[in-house]
Amino acid sequence: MKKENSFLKSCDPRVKFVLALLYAIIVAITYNFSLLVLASIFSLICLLLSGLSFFYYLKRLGLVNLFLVFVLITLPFTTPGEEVFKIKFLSASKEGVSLAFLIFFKSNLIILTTTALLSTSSIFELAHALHHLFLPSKLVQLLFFTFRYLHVIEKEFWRLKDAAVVRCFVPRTNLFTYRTMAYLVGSLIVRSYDRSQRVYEAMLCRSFNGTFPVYHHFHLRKKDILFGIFGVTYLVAILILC
Amino acid sequence: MALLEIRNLCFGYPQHSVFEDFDFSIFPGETIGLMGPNGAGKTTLLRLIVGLIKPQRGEIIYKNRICREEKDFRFLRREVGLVFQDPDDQLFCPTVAEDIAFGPLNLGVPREKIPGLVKETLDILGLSGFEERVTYRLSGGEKRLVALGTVLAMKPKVLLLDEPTGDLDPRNIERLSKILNKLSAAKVVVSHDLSFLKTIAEKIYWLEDGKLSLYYDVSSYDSSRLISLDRSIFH
Amino acid sequence: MALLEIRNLCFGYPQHSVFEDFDFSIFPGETIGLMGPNGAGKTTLLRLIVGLIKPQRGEIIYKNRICREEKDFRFLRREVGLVFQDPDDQLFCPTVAEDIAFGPLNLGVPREKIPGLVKETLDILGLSGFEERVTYRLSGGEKRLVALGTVLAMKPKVLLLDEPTGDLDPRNIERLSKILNKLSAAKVVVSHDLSFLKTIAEKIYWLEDGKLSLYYDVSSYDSSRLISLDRSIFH
Amino acid sequence: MHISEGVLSAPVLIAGALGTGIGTFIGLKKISVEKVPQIALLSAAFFVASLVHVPLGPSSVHLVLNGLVGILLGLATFPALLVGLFLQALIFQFGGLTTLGVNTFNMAFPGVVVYYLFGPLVRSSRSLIAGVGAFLAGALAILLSGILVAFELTFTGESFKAAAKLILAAHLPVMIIEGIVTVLLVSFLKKVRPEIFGQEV
Repeated sequence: MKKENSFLKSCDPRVKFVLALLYAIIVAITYNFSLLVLASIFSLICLLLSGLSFFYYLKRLGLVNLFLVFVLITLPFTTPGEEVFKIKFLSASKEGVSLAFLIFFKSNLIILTTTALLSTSSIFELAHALHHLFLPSKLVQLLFFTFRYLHVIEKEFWRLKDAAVVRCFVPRTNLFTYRTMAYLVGSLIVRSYDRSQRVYEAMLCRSFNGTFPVYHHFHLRKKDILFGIFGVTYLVAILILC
Repeated sequence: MALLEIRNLCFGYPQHSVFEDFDFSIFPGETIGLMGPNGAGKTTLLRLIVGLIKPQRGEIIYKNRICREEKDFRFLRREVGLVFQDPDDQLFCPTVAEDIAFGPLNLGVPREKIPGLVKETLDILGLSGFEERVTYRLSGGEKRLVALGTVLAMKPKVLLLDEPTGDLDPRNIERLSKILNKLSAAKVVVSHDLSFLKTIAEKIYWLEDGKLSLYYDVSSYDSSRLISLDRSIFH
Repeated sequence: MALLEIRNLCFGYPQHSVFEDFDFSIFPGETIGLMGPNGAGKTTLLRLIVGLIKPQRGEIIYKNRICREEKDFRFLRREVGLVFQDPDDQLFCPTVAEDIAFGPLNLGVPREKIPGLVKETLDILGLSGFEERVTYRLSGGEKRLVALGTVLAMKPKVLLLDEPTGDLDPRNIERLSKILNKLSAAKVVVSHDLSFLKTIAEKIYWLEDGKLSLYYDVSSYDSSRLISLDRSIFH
Repeated sequence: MHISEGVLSAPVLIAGALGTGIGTFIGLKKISVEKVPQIALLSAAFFVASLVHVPLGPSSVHLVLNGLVGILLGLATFPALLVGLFLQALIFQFGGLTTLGVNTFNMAFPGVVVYYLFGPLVRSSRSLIAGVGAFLAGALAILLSGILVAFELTFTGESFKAAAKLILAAHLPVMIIEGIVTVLLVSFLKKVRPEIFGQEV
């Protein structure tokens, strides 16, 4: 899925995070079509530098959620303007279609670009980057622990689900199913709660004294700085020009 | 005739294959012990049998019915019960009674028969009166017995047990072995504990590199002798 | 002179008492095995020693210092390390290196010495080169070893291990036993596995009803003989 | 429901980010260092729970449970959900960076509201009162989330009104299911680990 040693994979996650955020903000708030075209050049560069396969991006875009569908199917019919086509008594306006297209374009550009920039780092690296950027350390620790135990808890959930399946459980729309689901989730919550106490005890046993030691440090290299400067300059330039 | 049969089973993960052309059969009422190193695929085998994971190739046949799709395995699971390694994975209901009733309710046992069935199951386990106990707060040994009970209540024809002795102390292991010996169901028991297996199984197999080899046979050997196999781990 | 001593310890839960006037001592370098039925308080004892729970009465004395309050136990925990039963509880950092570095960094080991210390610890465990591995993706056996490593890196004088063999297979148990035998720290090892304990401990005690009794003594008995104790469980 | 990137207008995005920022700031202040693992693990548990699909007729809906998160975590709901949604954005591309503030606010704010409105009821020792409180907490948290989403869309532009109505309507069945599941969950937790309710920050 991921090619080793692409440019973006070896790039400093702090630089990538700042660029991703700046890009997402600029594209999210604009309604200017020419700015989006210029922004897509930036996206294309990121895509090429990421070393991720076309298939990987396709999968990511496939996950575009239900929300966008709601917006896209209603916009052409609710935006007043010149009629382009009609379905029964609903008439779609030219302005509505172009607004729907604009939003679709914006949404996908942001997803592609943030995927290129952020999926080339592990979540732990990104959390480290956030620690070095601006986030309060308690929030970053929260992020670390949540991600670390996400896997443990997810596996726990699948094992519980298997236990129900092995005992011939078949989910249906009835109270028994809802109760079973509630029991499964409840078990998960209780176990997580108890595990959190053991984790804290394990921290105490290793002389935790209230501050989290940081082991890793990032080193900005020349190419990181150059990439950062190029990216920020380009994005600010297109924002000013358009 | 075999009650459950595995034929030409192939299963593997992208990196390595676990089973290649694996065959195995279980006859009514017999008890088979299964040993082998970590990662040899013992748990995987049990999960394949009940269809929690599907093989890449090969057949799992229960009562002459070839099980391929989820609906076939739903039929199989009505009579083939799996007891998980960690009882905490198996028990998710608030009380012991609800946990034991879960399987039978899924099988469509009428609600009015449930209390009697729960009581009967608890009696077999020597846990009479445990109905309203909170499952989560039971001791480790009690949890293991209740986990077994959740499957026993479904009156399985084949019982698959994954490391049932886990962290049990000798007293509880003996108790478990007595309970298992009273059951008429066929059993496949995965365990690292040879002396425990000897108390319940007729045949003990060694699973390694996707191959089964007979390791110990109660019927043809003196019970104090081990088949001498040149195994490096036992130096 | 005892390195760690427990005197007249009393501890219990509202329903039942676990320890009453319990005494125990650990001498430098010795290894003590601890067996007993489920729920006898073996884990509770380890937790009491490091002060995760506080006794109702009695004293825990480490290096002649009576530990009563949290700050006393902080001092004790710098040199008395507990390895938890479930490695997932113990390994809470993203990578192996960070997990092993956590304790030493808290103890104030200078940052530049950390990579060397991590490497040294991994070498002892036979896990050289595991530094950047993500902990949650390790196998069960590797997790157990790394969990041990997180405590070893703090160079403890006393090592407390709770069921370290867990679900390990014979091969990994032997590996663990070799590692433990190389360590100079005093050790208290809770386990159900007598044959494992025999390979590492000089004395094995049986804990039941809040009382310790000598169960097996390597120094005074032939290694193939068990102390004959009239235990109903062994009929 | 997570709002996608590129839909909302700048003022709405900024307001959402500000609201979440303030909520998170207050929430973090209330979390002592020793509570960090607890909040994190509960946050992870709710993340996993939100992947659970519950059948509803021929289709299925996924659990949200922001009412229960609110009841259990109080003001710590903001940081807990912020972290969860951030991870969802990174792992699944649900929501995104610019909408993180708005999406967190839409889920966490109702959580905090039901914490203050129904927390005392849910904590009641009488199971009927606790059950009613749990249902209202679960259902109202979803309704409030839906209203917030609809409001934000309408504020972005008049042409989003139809989408807003559709989305609000989609929240109604979820509301009922969340109410029921929250009742069952609360009764489970009270039976198995009642301490969990005494631990809100």
